[in-house]
Amino acid sequence: MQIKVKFFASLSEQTGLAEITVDADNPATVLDTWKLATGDQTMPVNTLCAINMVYAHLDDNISDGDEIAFFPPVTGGCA
Amino acid sequence: MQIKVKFFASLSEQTGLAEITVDADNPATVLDTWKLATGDQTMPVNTLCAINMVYAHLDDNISDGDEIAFFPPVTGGCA
Amino acid sequence: MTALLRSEAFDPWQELAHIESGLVKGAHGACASFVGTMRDFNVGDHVHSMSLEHYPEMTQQFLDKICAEATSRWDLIDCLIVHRYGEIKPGEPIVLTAAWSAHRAEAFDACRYLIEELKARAPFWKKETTDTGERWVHDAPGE
Amino acid sequence: MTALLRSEAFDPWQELAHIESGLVKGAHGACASFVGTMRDFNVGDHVHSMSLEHYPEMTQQFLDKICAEATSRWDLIDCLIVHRYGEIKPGEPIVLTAAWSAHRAEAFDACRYLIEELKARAPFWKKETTDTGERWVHDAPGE
Repeated sequence: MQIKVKFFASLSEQTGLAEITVDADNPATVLDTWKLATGDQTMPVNTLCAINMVYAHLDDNISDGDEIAFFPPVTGGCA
Repeated sequence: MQIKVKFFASLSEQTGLAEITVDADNPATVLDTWKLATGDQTMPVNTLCAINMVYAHLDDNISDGDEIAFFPPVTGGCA
Repeated sequence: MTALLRSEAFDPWQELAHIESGLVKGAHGACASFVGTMRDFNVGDHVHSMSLEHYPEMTQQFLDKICAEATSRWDLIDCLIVHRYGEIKPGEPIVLTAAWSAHRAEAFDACRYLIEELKARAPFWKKETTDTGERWVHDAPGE
Repeated sequence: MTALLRSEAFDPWQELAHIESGLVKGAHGACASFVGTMRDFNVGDHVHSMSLEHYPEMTQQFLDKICAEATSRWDLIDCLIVHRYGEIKPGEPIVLTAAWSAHRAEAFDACRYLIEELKARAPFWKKETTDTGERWVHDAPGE
């Protein structure tokens, strides 16, 4: 399956990746795409993920054409 | 004692009084000034009072030169 | 701390911008504000206009007092109350409360405190003119 | 319901005035609003500037979603979110949330809901430039 994987903020700096397309087996989970995209780098604790821009869990299954995102805890808004 | 007595909003309309100066005995209470000023009219329930612009009780004692106010429940602000 | 009584219509957003222009830039992280506006209906009736009576010296003292209370209770950089009196038309702002702080919780809590205290105890009385004549407003509890 | 992402500095009071100009006069009695502004200090350090990264499509969807949630949960006439991204200087507004309703409780609760949900879950990440260099911000719980 063709899966687009995005990394944001500190997670992008740590992995050295911003956006990459990987070819995943079917079935596969969100965590599988992390391993494929990063070459099995250790995932920082508190890493959040989304499937097609909706918050997801690492063990959720993915589908062909999905956009998967990994990012650190969010810090928008204000004081 | 010379006491200035003020009435506001519906209480002013009901008593027919806006501002009146009464000559009260010493000691006297807030309630005594109501009776003197209104000619012993019945006081509506929920009537509020102030001595020198600070909320007071009907049985509080008053002093020469005080400004006493009577008014209905307040309705400032907004919805 | 500023508490203002106004006989003329005011623009709440201009009032807020004016206060902010006097604050040190970068010092506050949060501003919570509330604007109460005259509605054209109440208790099922169409309201054409409203007259807001007050007890001028006591009102000013009371508004100053609750600003001081909010400032002592929360860590505020500034706070503001503006309140109309006299003749008011539907759609016109009646009251503005605002609080500036480093953090949002203080700003929200102080802004809400100001409007709740004002509503519960500030000596203002509303008289509405509806299709059926004039009437003094009696607020329902919790309204 | 309006949720806007802005790369340029915005004036929160003008944004509020603009939304109100489109509302029916006399229909709403209450507007609660909140403005979060960039401070020039954080965790004891002087902050010169900030860069706010986001996940554009997801951010827009998320802000639209919490506006819809607030509107279904409270009886609102309108609500608004404006959020900056990109380079931000101290003193500039970062976020604005607002809710219009007939009554103040709904307006306050909805306005607060919007900023709390946004802060907890909207995909934004702050990077500060201080005297000692750049750093990603990690919010303390409850901040």
